[in-house]
Amino acid sequence: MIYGDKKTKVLVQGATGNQGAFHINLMNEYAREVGGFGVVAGVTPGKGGQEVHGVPVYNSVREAMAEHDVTASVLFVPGKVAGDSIMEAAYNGIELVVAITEHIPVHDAMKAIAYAKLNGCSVIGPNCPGTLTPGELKLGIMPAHLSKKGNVGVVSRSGTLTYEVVNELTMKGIGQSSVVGIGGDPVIGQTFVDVVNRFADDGETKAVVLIGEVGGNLEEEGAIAARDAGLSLVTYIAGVSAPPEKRMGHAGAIIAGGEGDAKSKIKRLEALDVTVARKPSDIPVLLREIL
Amino acid sequence: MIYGDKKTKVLVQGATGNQGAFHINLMNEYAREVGGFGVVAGVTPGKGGQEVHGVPVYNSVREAMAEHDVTASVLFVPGKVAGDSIMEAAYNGIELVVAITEHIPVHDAMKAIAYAKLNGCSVIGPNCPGTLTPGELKLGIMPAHLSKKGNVGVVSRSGTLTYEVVNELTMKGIGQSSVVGIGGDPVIGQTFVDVVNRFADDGETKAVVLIGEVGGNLEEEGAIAARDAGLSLVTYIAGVSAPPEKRMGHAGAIIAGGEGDAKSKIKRLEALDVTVARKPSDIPVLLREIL
Amino acid sequence: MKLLEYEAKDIYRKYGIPVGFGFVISSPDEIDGRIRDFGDEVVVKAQVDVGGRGKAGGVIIAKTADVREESEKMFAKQIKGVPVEKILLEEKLPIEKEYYVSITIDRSRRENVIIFSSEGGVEIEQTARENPDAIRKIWVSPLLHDIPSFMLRNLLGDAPKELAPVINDLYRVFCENDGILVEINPLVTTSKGVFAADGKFIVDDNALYRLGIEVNRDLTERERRAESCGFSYVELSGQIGVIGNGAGLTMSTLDMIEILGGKAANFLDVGGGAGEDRVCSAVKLVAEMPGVKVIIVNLLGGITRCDEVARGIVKAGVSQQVLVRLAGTNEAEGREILNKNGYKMLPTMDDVVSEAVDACKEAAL
Amino acid sequence: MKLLEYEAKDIYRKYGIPVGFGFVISSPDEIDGRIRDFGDEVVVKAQVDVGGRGKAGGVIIAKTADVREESEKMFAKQIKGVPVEKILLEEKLPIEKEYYVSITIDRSRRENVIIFSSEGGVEIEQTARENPDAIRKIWVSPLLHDIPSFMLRNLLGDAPKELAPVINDLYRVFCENDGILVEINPLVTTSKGVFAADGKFIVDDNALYRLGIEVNRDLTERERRAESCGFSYVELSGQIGVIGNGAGLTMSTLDMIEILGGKAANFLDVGGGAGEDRVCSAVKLVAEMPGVKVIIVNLLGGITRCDEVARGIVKAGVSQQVLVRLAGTNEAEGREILNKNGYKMLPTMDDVVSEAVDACKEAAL
Repeated sequence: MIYGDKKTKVLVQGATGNQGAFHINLMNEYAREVGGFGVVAGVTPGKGGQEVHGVPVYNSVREAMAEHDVTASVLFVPGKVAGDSIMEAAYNGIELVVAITEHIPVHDAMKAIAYAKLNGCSVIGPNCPGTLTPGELKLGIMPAHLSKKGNVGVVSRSGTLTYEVVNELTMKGIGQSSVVGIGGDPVIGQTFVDVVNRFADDGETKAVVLIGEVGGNLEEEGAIAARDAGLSLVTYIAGVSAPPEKRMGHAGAIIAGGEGDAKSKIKRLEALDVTVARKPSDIPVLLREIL
Repeated sequence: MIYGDKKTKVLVQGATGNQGAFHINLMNEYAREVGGFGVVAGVTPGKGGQEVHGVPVYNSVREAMAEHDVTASVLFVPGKVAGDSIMEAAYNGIELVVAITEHIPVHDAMKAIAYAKLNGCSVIGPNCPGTLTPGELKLGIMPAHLSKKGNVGVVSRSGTLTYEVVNELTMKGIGQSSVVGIGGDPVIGQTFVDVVNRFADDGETKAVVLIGEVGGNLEEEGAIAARDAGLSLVTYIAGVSAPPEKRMGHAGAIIAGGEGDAKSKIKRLEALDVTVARKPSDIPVLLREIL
Repeated sequence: MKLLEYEAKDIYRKYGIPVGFGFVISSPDEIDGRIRDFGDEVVVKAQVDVGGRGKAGGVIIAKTADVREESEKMFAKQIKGVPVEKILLEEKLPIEKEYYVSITIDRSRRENVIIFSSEGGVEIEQTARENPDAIRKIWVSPLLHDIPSFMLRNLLGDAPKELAPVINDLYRVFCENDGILVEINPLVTTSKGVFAADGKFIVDDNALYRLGIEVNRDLTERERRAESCGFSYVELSGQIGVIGNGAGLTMSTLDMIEILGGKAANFLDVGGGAGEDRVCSAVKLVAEMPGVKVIIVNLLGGITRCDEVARGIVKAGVSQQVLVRLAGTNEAEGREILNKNGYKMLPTMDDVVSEAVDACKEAAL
Repeated sequence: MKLLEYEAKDIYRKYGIPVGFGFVISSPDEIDGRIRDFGDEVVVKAQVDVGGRGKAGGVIIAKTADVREESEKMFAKQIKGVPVEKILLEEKLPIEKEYYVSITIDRSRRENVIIFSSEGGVEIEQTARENPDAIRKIWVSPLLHDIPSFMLRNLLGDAPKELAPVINDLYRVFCENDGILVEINPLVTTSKGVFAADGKFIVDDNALYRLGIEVNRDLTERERRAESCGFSYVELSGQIGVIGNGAGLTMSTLDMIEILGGKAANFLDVGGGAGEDRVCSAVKLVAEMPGVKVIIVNLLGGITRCDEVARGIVKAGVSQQVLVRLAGTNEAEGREILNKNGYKMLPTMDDVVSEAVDACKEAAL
């Protein structure tokens, strides 16, 4: 249990869109598999009264909360309204918002994350795949079949690269305590530090795989937090070949003002005595060495 | 220890004014008496480099924090700049601000308290006498000589009425764990609930005296918190004779829109099985009965 | 301090809230040549701070041709005892539906609270009793400069979306002008758009300086004088004058008077550090009030110097009996000064109040 | 997207930031009859998005009488290879002192950060190296609509107080117009007051719709086409075309190419749920780039259907070799379709990259 467990009741905001409906189904398939509650309600303004894969849809979070005791929400709304939706969840007392949405204006994200904090609500993302605790809970879009229960925590700014690593780990027999995609945007809610601290507290995690990329300096902060918490750590940084000032897919993956390039990140991590993998397939090998 | 102890290092904002200087001296007299640090620095913009009763004055909280490891600040600045001063303390990582200042515009107070919360800073007041933990720490303007160490927590929206009650308690041999004046303004930082919860956690407090007045409904919330925390409680509500829509001294002591009058407050408290004293001098008697 | 309707609307207008065409006059002469744009009918509204103004005859609809005559009549009226000094003349709006919106501060949540009702034109208390489902509330953090969209959706429910920007503008009026209460009742939809058909605005007395308001009109002359001395002062109707330091202690003194069967004449909190001159002014101010038979001075605190207080009381030299309860520095000296000058100092609050109540009862016999 | 100086200043002006008298021209003819208010001298500034514009000849001071001639010369220039399409003509300010101010987002603190230096007119990086004490920073919560006074005091230090309102206005420009970076360098004090003598503004690509910007000028034609397909696309200069799903996976593929001694031609993230048509477009787009010898398609994920992806690759039918790594639903079917059409599907990322690098090396022999 890191961001929730079987007993977590989940809301989906943006429930009636293609993506929302598709992933409500997948999340609930997983919930049935592990015997959890999964998604119990959806919200789309103006679509109240509908059902999506058997899940009732409401016009507002307030209406949904009046009927269901949800504590986490997963967001599939368009970028233009995502900031408002995060705030709506936080206002209504939801403790965790997983914002899958990409292309949120960064000022909207910044405001919504600050407002959420003021209301005691944590935000994962935006522009993230969400989180998966094998055997317990899937919040978001991670392909659950790649994962296997175990004691390695995986935290990453990326989506598919995470699946790649999780796949490698599972194939090599290394299970995961939880997998968290914190998102590829420049401003995100839960950072490496927050997730590492949750790993330190979850009673399951023995080692952490931290998958970073160019831009910002959150990886170093996360590595220090892992060291302080006494967790073993293997890191990987994508983008050693990335040119400066070009946005590499993720809005946050940009080497700006001479800061945040992968090589100097790796140098700083190594200066902290942190193991850095050269390529994803090296991660299981390095992990075996330190475990 | 509730909001601090002997080891708490204190900053005074508005150090060079009459009130600030006068109370720096009194706080430090008390600190010397109990062997504490007391006020170690003061701030008044433009007066950096001066000294007040031997305490160095700085131009900004940032400058003071660079030299001193303070965790609490007491505010004596004028109402017009008090909101800004609270924010300055919070921005610089101070954990507790005691805002003695009265006549703060309520929107300033509301914003500053929210901003402080966002920055992990608690605010006592504004328009309050501060807090006193006998034998440990005085933050604010309470007359320390009336008080005596013991295990009754006193929390009040009032200043002198608190001294009256503390005086009665001490004279009857009932000591206090801490005395907290939360302030007479309509919007205040720490509420009865917050203080009661601190009493519940301080390991010293056996019973609580809660002194309320007309306006708002914070007393009821505080009484419920005390009940939930298993603390014995005696309350007193000032203003049974207060006419509606008139501000009785405190900006917050106003019966508005038919709400917040003392008689219905008392009725609601009694409905919660809470002991309500008719007059201040009854409090020690009632306290003896339940202790 | 309460603003009058036309003052509130002047602020609304600045924030882009439509208030309809109109102007305020202080005499019927000011109408001359300005009635062109009204159409057939004009709303004539007395600018008085009185609840239920409409029912009391303070609002009438006049034919435009008769507006001067009707204004003259209105100026001659008193609305619930208040003389009409200003009149607001306004176009009559083609109202389709009336709504209610107000913003105030929720003390417990420490946030702005916006109250909306689909039943405008009646008092919100009445709607709360009769049709509570028509009322919706949202709470807006003081750190938000605009109302988030989801809140406006929750607030409006099925009401027209075009009300949303007006409510957001009103939120800015409230936050940026130190509002304590702002209310539009009714907020109306018309074929010409949304309008604020009435306007109420109470501003924070602690922020009048920011709003360019020099005199708090809500205060009586004596209250204003008390304020300029730094006292908190409220006039009541009894015979026992009360001077205390600290709002709570003073309130508590008043309560004990009531409990013991007396009636307080006033509430006067002299504030912190009461010296000779302040005490003297306070005693004189209270003694001036008609009907005051006896005065209680109840001061307590670390900073208060009892000798100074005693000298202030003696200096005031008022004709009424002054009963004193003092605790603080130099208590003994204070007692001596008072005793020497024929004043009585009592040891506790209970004592001083009960003696004052008794003295009044005796006087009444 | 970067705005040009005159566009940035248009926004500054709306927020009350003084920018001096001036106007922008697209041809020297537009000067006629408009030079009255300039005084003796005019600043002629090429509107090009180029660092070090001044040193490259993009800014000159002309006698007002010569402004037409100097503008003609400027239009004929290329500044660091960029043709001059617009010129800003501005009054020459009587500068007393130059300051620097910029606002950007601190990713780690998730707050706006304001950087001020008492040494304006030089690049902030240079000041940071040579006189770091001249630089001050403050962090402003995104929930604050104005910069608190204490922050402005901390930021300015001994600099003139009159800079404070301009910095607050700039903060509003930044927050209300989706700024990523806003910079005034130099911000100048003059005998006529404070002025923004230059203006830089980068806006959030995700918010262009709110700013009324339809086309992101920062993109090349091919990048724009990729964007309209929903791809994230960056052009590089190697021979191995790369298509991946997810930014991290695609970046990682590029890195492995470099590690193994190859060079990537591009970065292309097709995004989630890549179907037949999207994959086809992506392959075609990459194949179009000059110099691409081999293309890697590296797709992984739960939603991706391998048969659809395979069909997309086959449909594109490009001349270059396409090496595929696929994992997801219907993997076997995908492999069959690819094999049948002469494409190679490899089991891991390491395999597909190493084969592509080898293929390029062979081709180079």
